Amino acid sequence: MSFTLENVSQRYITDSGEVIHALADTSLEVPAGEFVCVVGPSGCGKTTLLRILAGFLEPTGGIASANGQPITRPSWERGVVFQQANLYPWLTVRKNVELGLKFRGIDASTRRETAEQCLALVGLGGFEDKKTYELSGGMQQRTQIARVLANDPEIILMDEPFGALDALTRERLQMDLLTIARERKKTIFFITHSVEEAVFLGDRVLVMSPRPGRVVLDEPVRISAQYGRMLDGKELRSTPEFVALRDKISDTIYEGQAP
Amino acid sequence: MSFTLENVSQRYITDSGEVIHALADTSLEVPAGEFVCVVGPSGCGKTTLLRILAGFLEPTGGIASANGQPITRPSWERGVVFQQANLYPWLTVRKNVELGLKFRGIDASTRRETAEQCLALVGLGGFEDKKTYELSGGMQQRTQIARVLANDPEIILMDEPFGALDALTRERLQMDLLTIARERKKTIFFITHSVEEAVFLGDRVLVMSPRPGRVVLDEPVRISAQYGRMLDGKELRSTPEFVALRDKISDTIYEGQAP
Amino acid sequence: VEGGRTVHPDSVMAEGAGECPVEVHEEVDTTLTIAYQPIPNGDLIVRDLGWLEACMPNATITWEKFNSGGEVIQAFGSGSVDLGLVGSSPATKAVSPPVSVDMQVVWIHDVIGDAESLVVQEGEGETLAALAGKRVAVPFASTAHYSLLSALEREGMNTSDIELTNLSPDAMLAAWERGEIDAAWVWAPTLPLLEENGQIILSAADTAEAGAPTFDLAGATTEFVEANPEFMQVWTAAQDAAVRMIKDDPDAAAESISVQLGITPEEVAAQMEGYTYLDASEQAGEDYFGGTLAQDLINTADFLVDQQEIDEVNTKEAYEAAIYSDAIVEVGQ
Amino acid sequence: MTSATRGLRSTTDTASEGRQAGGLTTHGTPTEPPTAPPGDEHLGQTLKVASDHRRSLRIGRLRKFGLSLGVLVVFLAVWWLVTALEWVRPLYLPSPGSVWTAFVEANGCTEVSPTRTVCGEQNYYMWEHLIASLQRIGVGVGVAVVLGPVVGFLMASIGWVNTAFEPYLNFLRSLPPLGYIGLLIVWFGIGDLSKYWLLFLAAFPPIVIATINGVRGVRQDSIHAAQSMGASRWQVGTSVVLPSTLPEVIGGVRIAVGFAWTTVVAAELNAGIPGIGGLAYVSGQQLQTALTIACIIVIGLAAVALDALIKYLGSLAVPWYGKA
Amino acid sequence: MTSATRGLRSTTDTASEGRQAGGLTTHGTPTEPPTAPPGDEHLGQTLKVASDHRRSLRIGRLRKFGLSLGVLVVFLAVWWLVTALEWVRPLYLPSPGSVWTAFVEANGCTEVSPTRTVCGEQNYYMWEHLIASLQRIGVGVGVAVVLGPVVGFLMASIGWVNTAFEPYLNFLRSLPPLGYIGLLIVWFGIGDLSKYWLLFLAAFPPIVIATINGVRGVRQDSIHAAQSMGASRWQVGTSVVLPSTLPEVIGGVRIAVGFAWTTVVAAELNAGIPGIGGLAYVSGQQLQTALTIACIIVIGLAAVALDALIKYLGSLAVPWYGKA
Ligand SMILES: Nc1ncnc2c1ncn2[C@@H]1O[C@H](COP(=O)(O)OP(=O)(O)OP(=O)(O)O)[C@@H](O)[C@H]1O
Ligand SMILES: Nc1ncnc2c1ncn2[C@@H]1O[C@H](COP(=O)(O)OP(=O)(O)OP(=O)(O)O)[C@@H](O)[C@H]1O
Ligand SMILES: NCCS(=O)(=O)O
Ligand SMILES: [Mg+2]
Ligand SMILES: [Mg+2]
Repeated sequence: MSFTLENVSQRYITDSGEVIHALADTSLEVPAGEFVCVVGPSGCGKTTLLRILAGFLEPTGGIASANGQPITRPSWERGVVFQQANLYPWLTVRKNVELGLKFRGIDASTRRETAEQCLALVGLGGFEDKKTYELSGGMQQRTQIARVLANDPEIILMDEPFGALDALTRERLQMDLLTIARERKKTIFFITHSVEEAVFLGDRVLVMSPRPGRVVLDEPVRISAQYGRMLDGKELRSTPEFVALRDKISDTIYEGQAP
Repeated sequence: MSFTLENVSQRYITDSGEVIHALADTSLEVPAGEFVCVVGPSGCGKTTLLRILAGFLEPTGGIASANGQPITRPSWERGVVFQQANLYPWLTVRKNVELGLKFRGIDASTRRETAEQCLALVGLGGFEDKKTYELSGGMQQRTQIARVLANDPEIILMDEPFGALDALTRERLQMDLLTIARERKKTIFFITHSVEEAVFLGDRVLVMSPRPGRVVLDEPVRISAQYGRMLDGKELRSTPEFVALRDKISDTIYEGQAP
Repeated sequence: VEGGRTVHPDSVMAEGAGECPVEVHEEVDTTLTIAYQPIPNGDLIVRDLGWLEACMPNATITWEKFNSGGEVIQAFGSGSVDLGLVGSSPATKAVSPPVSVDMQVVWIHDVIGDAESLVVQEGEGETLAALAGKRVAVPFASTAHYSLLSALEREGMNTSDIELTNLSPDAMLAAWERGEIDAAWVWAPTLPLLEENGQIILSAADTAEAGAPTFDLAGATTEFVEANPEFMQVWTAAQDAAVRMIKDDPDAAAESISVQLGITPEEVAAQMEGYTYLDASEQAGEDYFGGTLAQDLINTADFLVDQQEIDEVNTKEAYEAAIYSDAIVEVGQ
Repeated sequence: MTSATRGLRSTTDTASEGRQAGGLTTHGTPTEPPTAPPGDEHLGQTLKVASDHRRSLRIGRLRKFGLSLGVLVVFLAVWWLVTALEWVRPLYLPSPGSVWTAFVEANGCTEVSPTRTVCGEQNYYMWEHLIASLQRIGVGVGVAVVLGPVVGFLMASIGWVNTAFEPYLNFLRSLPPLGYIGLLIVWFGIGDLSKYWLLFLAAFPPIVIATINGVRGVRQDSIHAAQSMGASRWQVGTSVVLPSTLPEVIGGVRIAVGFAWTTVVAAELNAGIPGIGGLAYVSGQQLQTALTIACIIVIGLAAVALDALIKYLGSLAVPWYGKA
Repeated sequence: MTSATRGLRSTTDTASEGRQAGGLTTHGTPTEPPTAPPGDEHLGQTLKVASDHRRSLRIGRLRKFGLSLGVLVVFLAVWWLVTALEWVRPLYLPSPGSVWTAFVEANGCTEVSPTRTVCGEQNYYMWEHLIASLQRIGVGVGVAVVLGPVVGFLMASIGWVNTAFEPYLNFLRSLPPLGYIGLLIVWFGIGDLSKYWLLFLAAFPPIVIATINGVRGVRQDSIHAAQSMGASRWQVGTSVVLPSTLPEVIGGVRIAVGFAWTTVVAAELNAGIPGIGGLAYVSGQQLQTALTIACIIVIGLAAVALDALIKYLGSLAVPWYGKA
C-alpha cells in the first residue's frame, strides 16, 4: 500500500489563541514496500506528519491519502508503533497481540495462532502468558511491534519506536525490524532522532527543517545495493558511503538549525 | 579530587526477601581531573556505583572514598547530574543555580554573580529569571549542569545526563561539557548507554558486565593525544582509532550479554 | 436484619405480655406504621406488652421511634406514618397553615405537668423576670418551647429579652454543667440531672393552669382513621387499658416503660409523677374531647401566629374537624 | 519550546472519544515519554485544564454559559411545574417562588403588624448567618491547615510516628460527626469552641492524608540533588520537600473545606444561631421548608464559590503545577 | 528485568529523610525517566507500597505491631486515668470499662427483673444494628458504584453533558446531608428508601469525580493505539478507557465508602433502628454515653475494616496498578 501527501499543512491554535504553523505545505509520495526514515530537529513536525498519516489528525490544509483513498480516520490498515509501548496492562502479552484481531472480529483460534506466530517472530515465544508489566522495556516494545504485525497492516507508522531503549536492545530491535520489513514487504514510515539509525534502516531518508516543517532533503539509501549484498551493522557503518551519507544528513539538520 | 573504590559490592533485598547481587567486588582508582565514562548493559549496576560515590547508598561491602576519606553521605564536593534535570519549579532558573550556594551559606551577592557566570557558561545568559518549566528539555539539563558547576564541586557524577535529549541538543551539550571539564579540571564520572558518547567524551572508558556488575574493560582513550590536538566531533568519529575502540567496547558489551 | 422489631426474640418477656387485655379482633387486617416517642406514658406499655399485635393478630404493625414531634409531622407528610405521638404544639402547627396536614387528634397520651419544667441554675434568680438577658435553652419546636414562649408572654416579656438558644436535651446537660446556660425548659432524663444543682421555677402545669395546657397527643391521618374505624376502636381500647394499668398496677406499668426507656423502674416512677394520664372516659369529658380540646388547639394556634411560628390560624371548623372522638366515646362508655 | 506550546489544540481535530479524554500535549524534551497526569483530582493540571480549555474554546464560552443557564432554567421549570401541579404538597416541596421569597425575607425585614417589624430570621439576616458559619469554617479549617501539614510531614518522615498514628487517622476519617458532636459539647461546651473542633476534626484527616501522600510522592532524586548540593536535613525539608508537597496540600485543603461544609449543619445543631447550618436545621424543625431549602442552596453556592477561590489561590501559589 | 526487581531496598541504606519520602525504584526501561507516582491517594501504588514495605521490613512487623499496641495501651490508660480520677463526670466520659460493658450488654442479654430479660439494645443486638447499617451502605453505595462510573463516563466523554451537569456535581458534593435529609424523607418516606438515597447522594459525587478524572487521565496514545488496530468507538470505550479508569474508580469508591460512613448517623436519625448510626443517636439522646461511644468505636472499626477489604479487592482487580 502506498501513501501520498499533497500540499499537506498543519496549524495548531494554542490556548492563548496563538497560531502555530507546525507543518508547511508538504507533498510526498511513498510507494508500497518502501522503508522511509524521517529525521529533523525537535518540534519540526515529524509527529504531526505521522498523526496525519495515522488519521489521528485531519490536516488543516491539503490531502493525505493511502492507496488513493483520503485518510479521514485511524484504520487497522495503518498500524502505529509508538515510542512508549502502550500495551494494556490488564491483558496478557498474548491478549495484547490478539487485540486488533479481536476488534476486527477474527475468530479465536486464528487469533491465537497469529499472535503466537508474531510473538515468535519478535523473539518472544514463550512469553505469551506473561503480564505486560513483567516485561523489560525492550520486550514491551517488541510486543507492541508484534501487536501491530498481528493485524497485518500494509503500512506501519513508527514514531521514535526505539528512542527509549538502551543502545544494545535498540540494535537488536533494529535488526529484527529490518528482517520483518524485508520478509513482509511492509511500507514503513519511521521517525527517529538518530541519523545513524535512519541511514541504517531506511531505503530513503527524509530530513525536515525546523518549524514550519518541510522536507528539505529526500535521499535514497542504496549502500547495500551498491555492495550487492546485505551488510551487517558493523560493516555497514564502516563503509565510506555510510559515513558520507550520515554526515550529509547531519549537516543538513545543522544548517537548518543555524542561528 | 580523586576517588577510589576498594572491593566495593552491593546487594539489594527485594520485598519478597530475594537478594539481588547488583555489584560484584569492584575496585577502581580515578585520579583527580580524569573524565571516566562508564558503559554497560541495563541493570549492570552503573547507577548503583554512582549512588555509592554520591553517598546516597552505603555499599554492603568494601569502602568507597574520595580524597582518601570514606564516603558516608552526600556532600556538595561531589556534585550529581541526573538524567532528569530535577530543577525546582518553584524557583527561577537563577534561584535554582544559586541554591547550592545558599545551602552552604554563601552571601547573596556572591551567589548571584556565580549563578550568572555559570549560566553564561552553559549558554543560558539572559534566561536567569525564567521559570524552569518554561525551558526546553535541553535548557533544563544545562541549567542543572550550571547548578552543579555553581557549587564548584571537585567531582561531578553524571548518570546518563543526555539520555533524554534529542541527538542535536545532545551533541551540543557534549561539546559544552568537554569544554567545561577541560577548563575547570573536574573529575568526572559519566554514565552513558552510548558507546560513541563514551569514547567521544572520556579520557577513559569502563565497561561493566551484566549483573552482578564488575568492570570487565578499563580502556584509556588517547585519540586526541595521538593526533596531538583536539579533534572535533566529526573528525574524531571518522578516525580508525575511534571506530576500533568503539567496536572493541561494543563487542565487550555484546560478549557479556551473549545468551 | 428485618426491621421493625418490637421485641428481641431472645428476650424473656413479662408475664402477661402478648395477651390482649381487651377483646381480640381477628377481622382487623390493616397495615400501618406507628410513630412513638420515648415518653413515659401508656403508649410504651402497649408497645412493650405487644397488645396491639395480640388484639389484632392479622394487622401488620410497624413501630418507628422518633425524637420529636417535628420529625413525626414530617413522617406524616411523606405518608410514612399513619398514627403517632406528637406534642400539642407540633400538632397544632400541623393542622394550621401553611402545613395543614390532613390529620386528626385521636387520643391524649398525657397532660404534661411538672414533667416539663424550667430549671434555673442555683443563684440565677427564682422568677422568669430575673432571667432577662440570661441564656435559656429549649429544644425548638417542642411542647417545652411552646410552654416557655407562653410563660414569657404572660410575664410581658418576649424572646428578645432573653438569650433563647436551641439545644437538644442531651446537649443541655453538658452546657448546664459548664455554666453555658442559665436555665432550660426540658424533660426527663435531662430534667432530673439539671435539678441536682438547679431550681425549678415554672412547669407545664403552671402554663396549663394559666390556660395554655400542653399535651402529648396521638395523631392519625384522616385517611387512615376513616378507613379503619375498627382499628381505631381497638387501639383506643388498648391505650385505655394501659392508662388503667398505670393507675391500678403502677409497678408493672413502670417496669414495662423502664424496659422501653432503658432506665430503672424507680426512675420511671419518678418521671411519671410529672404527667397526668387520662382514661377514655375522662378524655370523653368536657375538658377534653367532649369540649375544649379544639379550643385549646385554636388558642395554641393564635399564640403561634403571634410568635410567627405559623402564618395564620385555620378556621374553627378545621380544628374541630381535627378532633376524632368516636372511638374514645365508645371505649369510654 | 516554551510552556506556551503545551496543551495546544488542532484547529480541525478529527475529534472522537479519545480527543476529549486526556489532553494531547507536546513535551519539552522530545524523548520524554508522555507521562500520565497525576491522579490528584484537585489542582488544575495543565493537561486537564488544557483539555477543558480546548473543549471550552470549541463550545465557545457563550454557548457553554447558555447551556448551563438552560439546564438551570429547565431544572427550575420542572421544579415549578411539580409544585404548580401540586404533585407534592407545598409544605414538603415549596415552589421556587416561595423559596425565593423565603430567601428575600430572610435578608430583609417584614412587617408582622402595623407596630412590629421583624428583620431577618432568628434575629439575624441570612447573610449574617452565612458569615457566622464562614467564620467557624475559617477557624476550624484554618487550624487544620496549620496543623495538618505539620502532622502529615511528621508522619510521612518519621517511621514510628506513622506506624503509631496512621490507624487512628483512618479511624477518625470515617467517624460520623453526628456521633461525636455530643462528646465535643461535653468537653468544649455548646459555644463556638465545640463547633471549631467539629469542623477541625472533619478537615484535619484529609489534609494530613494529602500531605503524607505529597511527601511520599516527592521524587527521591529531587532530594538527592539537594543533598549533593550540601543541603542539611532541615534544608531538604524546607527547600525541597515542603514546596514539592504544596500542590497535594492544597488539594487536601480543598477536600477538607468541602467536607467541612457537609458537616456545618451538624456543628450548628446546638446553639447554632447565628449560623447558616443552624438556621437550616431550626427552620427544618419548625417546618419552614422554603427557608430550609433556601439555606441549603446558599450553603451549596457558598461551598462552590469558596472552592473556586481556593482553587484559584492554589493555582497562584503553585504556578508550576502540572507543568513540571 | 521483571517486576520482581521493582521497589527494592538496599540492605544498608544510608537512610535519611529522603529515604522515607518517595520510593527508589528501578525501571524496566533504563532511559525511562522516573515519573512521579500518580497523586491518587487511594490505591496501593508500587512506589508507595514499596516504600511502606521497606519501612515495615526495617521496623519489623513485630515491632510495628508492638508499637501500635503500645499506643493503644497508652491511649486506654490515659482514658482510664482521666475517668478514674473523676476529672470528667462519667456521664460525659465513661470509663473504658463501662464502654466495654455497654458493648457487651448490647451484644447480649441482661436481666431487668427476675422475670424479664432484655436482649440487645432497642430490640437488636449491636451486631444486628451494624449489619443493618452495612446493608444500607451496601445498597446506597452499591447503586452509586453502578451509576457513578456510567455518569462519570458520560460526563468525561460528552462535552455538553459535562458542561451542563458539572456545577451541580460540585454543588451536591458539599451539601450537608443533615440539611436535605428532611426533603428525602418527604419524598421517599422514613423507611430505608430515604436512607439509601442519602447514602447514595453521599457516595455518588466522589465516584463520578474520580471516574471523570480517570477518563481524562487516559493516555491519548492508548486510545490512538486501539483505533489504529481497528477499534470502534464502543470498543475503545470498553477495551481501553474502561479498564484504564478502573484504578481511579476504585479509589473513588474508597472515598465514597468512607464518606458514606460519616453520614450513616444522619441517615439513621429517623427510623434508624436497627442501625448502628441510629443506635448511636438514640443512645446519645437518652444520655447513655457509654453506649454511644461503643457505637462510634464500632463504626470507626467497621469503616477501617471495610476500607481495607475494598483496598484488597481493588488490588486484586487492578494488579497492574502502579506497575505500568
Ligand atoms: N496538539 C498540539 N497543539 C498545538 N501545537 C502542537 C500540538 N502538537 C504539536 N504542536 C506543535 O507543533 C510543532 C510540531 O510538533 P511535533 O510533535 O510534530 O514535532 P516533532 O517533530 O515530532 O518533535 P519531537 O522531535 O520533539 O517529537 C511543535 O512546535 C509543537 O509545539
Ligand atoms: N533500590 C534497589 N533495590 C533493589 N534492587 C535494586 C535497587 N536499585 C537497583 N537494583 C537492582 O540492582 C541492579 C543494578 O541496578 P542499577 O540501577 O545500578 O543498574 P544500571 O546499570 O544503572 O541500569 P540502567 O542502565 O538500567 O540504569 C538491577 O538489577 C536493579 O534491579
Ligand atoms: N414532649 C415533647 C413531645 S414533642 O413536642 O416533641 O412532640
Ligand atoms: Mg515527535
Ligand atoms: Mg542507571
